[in-house]
Amino acid sequence: QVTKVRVSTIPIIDIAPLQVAIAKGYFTAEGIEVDTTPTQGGAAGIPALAAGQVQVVFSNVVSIIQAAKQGLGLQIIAPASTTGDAPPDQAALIAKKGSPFKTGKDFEGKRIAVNTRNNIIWLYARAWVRATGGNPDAVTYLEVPFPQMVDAVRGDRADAAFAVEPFVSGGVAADMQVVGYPYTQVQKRLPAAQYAASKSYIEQNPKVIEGWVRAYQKGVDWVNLNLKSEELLNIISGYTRMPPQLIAKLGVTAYEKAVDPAALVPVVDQMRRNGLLEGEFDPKSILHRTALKA
Amino acid sequence: MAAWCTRPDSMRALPHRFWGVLLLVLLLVLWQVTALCCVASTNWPPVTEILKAVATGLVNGELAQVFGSTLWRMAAGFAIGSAAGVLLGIAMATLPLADAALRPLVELLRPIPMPAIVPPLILLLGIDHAMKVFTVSFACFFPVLVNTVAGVRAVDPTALDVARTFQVGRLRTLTSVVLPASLPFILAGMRTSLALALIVSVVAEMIAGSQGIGYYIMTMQYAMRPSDMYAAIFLLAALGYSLNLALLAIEHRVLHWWRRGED
Amino acid sequence: MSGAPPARRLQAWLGPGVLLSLLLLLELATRSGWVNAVLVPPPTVVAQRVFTVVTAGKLFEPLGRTMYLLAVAYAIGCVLAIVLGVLMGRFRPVHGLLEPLVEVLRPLPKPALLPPLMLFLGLGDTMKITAVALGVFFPVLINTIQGVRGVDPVLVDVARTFQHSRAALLWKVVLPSAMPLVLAGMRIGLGIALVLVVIAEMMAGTGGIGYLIIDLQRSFRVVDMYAWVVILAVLGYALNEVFVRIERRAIHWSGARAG
Amino acid sequence: MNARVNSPADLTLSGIGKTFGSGSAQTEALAEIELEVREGEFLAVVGPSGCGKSTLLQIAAGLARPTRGTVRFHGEEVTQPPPGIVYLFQQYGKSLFPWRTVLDNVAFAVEHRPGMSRARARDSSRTYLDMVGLAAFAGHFPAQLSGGMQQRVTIARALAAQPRVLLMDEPFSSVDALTRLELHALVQNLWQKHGFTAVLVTHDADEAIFLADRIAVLSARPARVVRMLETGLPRPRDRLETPQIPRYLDLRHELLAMLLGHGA
Amino acid sequence: MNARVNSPADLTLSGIGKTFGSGSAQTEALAEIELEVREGEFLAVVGPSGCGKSTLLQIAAGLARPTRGTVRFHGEEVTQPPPGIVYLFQQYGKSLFPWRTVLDNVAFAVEHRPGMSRARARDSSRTYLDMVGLAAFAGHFPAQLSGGMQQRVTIARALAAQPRVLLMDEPFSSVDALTRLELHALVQNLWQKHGFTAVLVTHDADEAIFLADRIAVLSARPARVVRMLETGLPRPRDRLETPQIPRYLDLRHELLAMLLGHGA
Ligand SMILES: Nc1ncnc2c1ncn2[C@@H]1O[C@H](COP(=O)(O)OP(=O)(O)OP(=O)(O)O)[C@@H](O)[C@H]1O
Ligand SMILES: Nc1ncnc2c1ncn2[C@@H]1O[C@H](COP(=O)(O)OP(=O)(O)OP(=O)(O)O)[C@@H](O)[C@H]1O
Ligand SMILES: [Mg+2]
Ligand SMILES: [Mg+2]
Repeated sequence: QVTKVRVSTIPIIDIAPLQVAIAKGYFTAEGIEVDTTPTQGGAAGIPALAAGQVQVVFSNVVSIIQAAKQGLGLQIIAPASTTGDAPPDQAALIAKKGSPFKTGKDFEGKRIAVNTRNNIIWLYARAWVRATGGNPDAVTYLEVPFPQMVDAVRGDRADAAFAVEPFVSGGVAADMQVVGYPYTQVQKRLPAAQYAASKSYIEQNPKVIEGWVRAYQKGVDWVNLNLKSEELLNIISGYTRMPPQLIAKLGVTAYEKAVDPAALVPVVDQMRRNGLLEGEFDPKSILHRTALKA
Repeated sequence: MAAWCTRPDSMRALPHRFWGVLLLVLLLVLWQVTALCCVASTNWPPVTEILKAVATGLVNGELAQVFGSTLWRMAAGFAIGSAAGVLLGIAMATLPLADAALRPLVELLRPIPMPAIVPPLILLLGIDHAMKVFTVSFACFFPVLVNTVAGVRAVDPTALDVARTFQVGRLRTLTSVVLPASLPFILAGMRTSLALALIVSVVAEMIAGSQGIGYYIMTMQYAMRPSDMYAAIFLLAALGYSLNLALLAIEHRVLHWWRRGED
Repeated sequence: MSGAPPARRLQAWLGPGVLLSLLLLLELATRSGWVNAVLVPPPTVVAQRVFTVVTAGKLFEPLGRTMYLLAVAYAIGCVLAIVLGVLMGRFRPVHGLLEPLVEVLRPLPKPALLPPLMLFLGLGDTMKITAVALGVFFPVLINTIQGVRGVDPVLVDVARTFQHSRAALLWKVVLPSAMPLVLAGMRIGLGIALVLVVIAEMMAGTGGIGYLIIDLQRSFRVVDMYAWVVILAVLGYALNEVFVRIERRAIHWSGARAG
Repeated sequence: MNARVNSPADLTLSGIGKTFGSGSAQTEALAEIELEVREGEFLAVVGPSGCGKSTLLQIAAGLARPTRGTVRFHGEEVTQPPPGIVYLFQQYGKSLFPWRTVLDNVAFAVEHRPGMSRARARDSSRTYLDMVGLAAFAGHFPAQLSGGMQQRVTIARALAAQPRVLLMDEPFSSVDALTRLELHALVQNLWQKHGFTAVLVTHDADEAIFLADRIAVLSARPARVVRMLETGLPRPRDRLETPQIPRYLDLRHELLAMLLGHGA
Repeated sequence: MNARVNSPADLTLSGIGKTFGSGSAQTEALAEIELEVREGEFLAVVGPSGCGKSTLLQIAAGLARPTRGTVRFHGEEVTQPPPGIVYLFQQYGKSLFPWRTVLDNVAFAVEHRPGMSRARARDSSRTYLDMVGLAAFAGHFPAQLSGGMQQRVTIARALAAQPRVLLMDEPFSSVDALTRLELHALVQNLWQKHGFTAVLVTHDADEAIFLADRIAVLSARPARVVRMLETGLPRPRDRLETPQIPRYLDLRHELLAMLLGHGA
């Protein structure tokens, strides 16, 4: 019999393996019917998970750790997106062409646009400033939605922006330049986002979760083998609504099948350093075994 | 004095909306020109591009589907919220106890913006239709409630005494005297609510879900397709405008007997 | 029925009573685990947190910011709406000129206007104030137009027969007669303004109650978040009460107000 | 005519008192009213402004309760509007339903009665509209009629209920002077034809004398019945001729002197 | 008295016509009105409902423009409300400013005049309030007064402007019959004392005869002046005695016969 699993997602390139697994019928093969429901980020997705309205949520790592710390009882079951060993990333710090900014030191007294404060983009913007010799507290962080970031920099309302694709490429194609790639420059193979489920659901349905992760991993394999294929571009275009040519230009990078527990440690460190986390926290406690299997 | 009592005949010759529509067109031309020459931003596409996007969206049926899905939800929320507003409004206006019991609750709930209570909403109603329909009804509820209370209270006691002197029962008095007499107020409240219903359905779709105008606007923005985003906004404006006209027309027909100027 | 004191006392306590019993019910539901206490904390816990926030003096900074934005945007929105409303209500050509624009902009969700607003006004207070003022503008405008239209022609003729100038007519006759409706619009506008200020702070926040609420929500600090939602509700309630009192004094002569 | 004046009491008000408010904000409107309305007569009640005439009439109609005393209608105590008594309001503008056509306004008087179909209610309403000369306006809305025509609709509506007693509270005060004269003639004719009991509250001495068999004069607040005049003018009365009869002029002089209140 | 009736023309309406609307929706309200109002006289204008009396008076006041013909006030053409002419509206309820106190409502008539301070405006207003017997109510708001009192406020306000011509459009039709009688006496006294010219539009034959020196009778729409009656009753007139004078009864019979419209 078929088990229904609702997944809260964000319609961005990062969920390509999930969409491929759906399209290719990998979930059906495991007896699972996946139904995705887009939300505006973890703020709506994670409460929905806690309320039992969805069974799996796609979220960035910082939100997952915060939710776990606040007792929402959730665990990572599979990786979603991880940065590479070296730049470029899907997220970059951009400024106007010809601007003098190179390092964090240059941004002291300046303004950097982030999508939301107290979250992953903000966290790594600060980490990058520190890592490149600046004082993160001497920088002003402005909240600007991603689509408006380039306008904000262009209109001198911010000096730089930590933006994501496709806005990075769009900006660079016009009058922006990349200053840095904070994710990778701070931490190689940064586990930026994961899929999580609630502890109680995992306990009651261990088989479903295992099947889900297996199917998802098949999707990862397929994507990694077909990174440049037209079929992949069409699948991504179908849910992001970006034209396939644009996606091709942005490029799809390989996906991981497991989360490296050690990679979570620096994230937790950064959070603690920047006041997002207090007290004891063991990153392993939020990793379900399915996330560890290679 | 002339301008005070009558307007100049040259103006009267043209339908008076002409100049307004002209102004609208001029503003769009200004938009087009600035988009082409001065404002270098992908978020400010030329009007011609937007109109093209409108045309494409309409031809391939996508916009129709997007709008249909929002309209359906909006209509449900509007109907539920208005009905609740009318019923509770009548109760509060006619029963002092109901008024005393509910007023503090109503006044405390009113200022809470919907995005502030997303988590409990999700907990109680999920993230699908139920939640969105509820938020729309919640928003529609207050204007209708307030107006219904005002309308029922404004029913002339003479009208009620007429019913009493002819031995008309309470329920019948409610349906054939109180309700029609407060209809002008109720409809005015519903007109405010209709605009709110549209706004709130779109905002709710922006927060969660994979359907409707709000989701479409968000997705197009994140897909760097601002022309398509503005296409939806243009249609949204047209939709709001025509919904208001439609309700006005209904009001005109139902309330032909109601003349404002009279005390 | 005869207005006996016990009956009236019962009525006075009924509202708070209903409120308290609802809260009690919620308390039981959360304590007993019927309702996920992580998402909806018990009211007593929230009340405690409200108390802490207030006594620790953490209330005033965000409250002040929110109130400042509210006051500025509200004032701008009302003044513009009243001026334009009087012109549109009084002069047909002005009405014809602006009405289509107004009717096209009115039903647009303000969040949908955010991209162009941010593009042209930036991210600071100007943008937020504009967005909020826009929300206040429409209800006040519509009511002002209706109020000005509803001025009894007899009153206008009275001013004319006593040789008053046009300016005096506007100032002494049109504005006061339209006042009950203008104030009603301003009361609706006040409610909208608070909601919009909070939403604006949520969307491009640098402070204020809205930013706090969304930030606490994003980091799942649910108790704190509810503490601020409660503060917000009380603020809205208080603002409305104050406005109603002012309104009652300002138009004590108008018997028409209810609700 | 005189047979009527001596017929038995139809509606009896005994010891009626009414006090509004309580404590220091108390208003005593009616002091101690004794009044017998005889079957089939036309009784006018006149009195200074604000003396409590409307209050008295509403109590008689069962629309308001007295603080003291009782109202009896054919021996039964009146505590709420009893069948058989209909109240005609002064403000026709407020007592007609603007959303109903003229015909449906009249039908309102009977349509809810058991065994009454909508069609039958309308049929009988048409008869009464005809009586007040408005058959041609059945489909109009009240706002489309002049004030005098609207008041005629309320008269038709009251008659449609086939009342045994018709209580009228200044029914002619809001129409213009000429229309008022026409309505006086109309009401006199209908009353003569249908034989109901009529009680008319008015400020207008001419109106009272022209229409009534007996005139009850009330004192200023708190009201008491201070005089009861028998008009004794021949019927049918005529708008041009009757006011020239010496008895009319005498009555008018007497009534006005009392009302314009050079003392009691 | 008779000196007044024969004094030279103060306000002259010649060839006045007024047509509302255009095309098929045209209403001809006034056909061809010739009317001379003499300095200091009391002129009444009566006519059937809707014949155009208000329209005529508004044209005379400069509040409306005629389609044809001219209005002259002391020889000068009237195109907008001229100083010296004041219009008194029928609906006192609508013509008082509910947000002003009674005193400030009266002050509205003069407060804007050059050289008039607020204090002086109020002082003089108090005098006029006193004349209509409302000095004690200066601080009240209109809603707190009875209808008759409100109409007295509008009379005080009109007088405060010290008009040479006072145009009154059914000023007594919305107050109750007794109050109306009191206001008749009040207006008669004020007019005798101040010597302004008075034009009164009314439906009420008794009112016209009691107050006026001359009565202009208008035809049904489109209105023309079909008769001009001189009352010639001695002044001061008394509410109780005057209506018993045979001349009064004759005038009343004649006027009512004309108005109740058994032909022209
Ligand atoms: N509901 C009420 N509460 C308090 N006082 C009232 C109420 N109704 C009437 N009164 C007072 O009782 C008195 C009599 O009122 P009522 O309307 O019966 O007089 P009336 O003779 O009909 O007056 P009018 O001549 O103006 O029609 C008035 O002084 C009035 O102020
Ligand atoms: N602004 C207007 N537009 C069109 N027709 C009008 C207008 N004003 C008045 N009329 C018409 O002109 C005619 C005369 O109106 P007016 O008010 O002068 O009559 P009246 O004699 O004062 O009536 P009443 O006795 O009811 O006071 C009426 O038939 C009326 O319908
Ligand atoms: Mg009364
Ligand atoms: Mg008139």
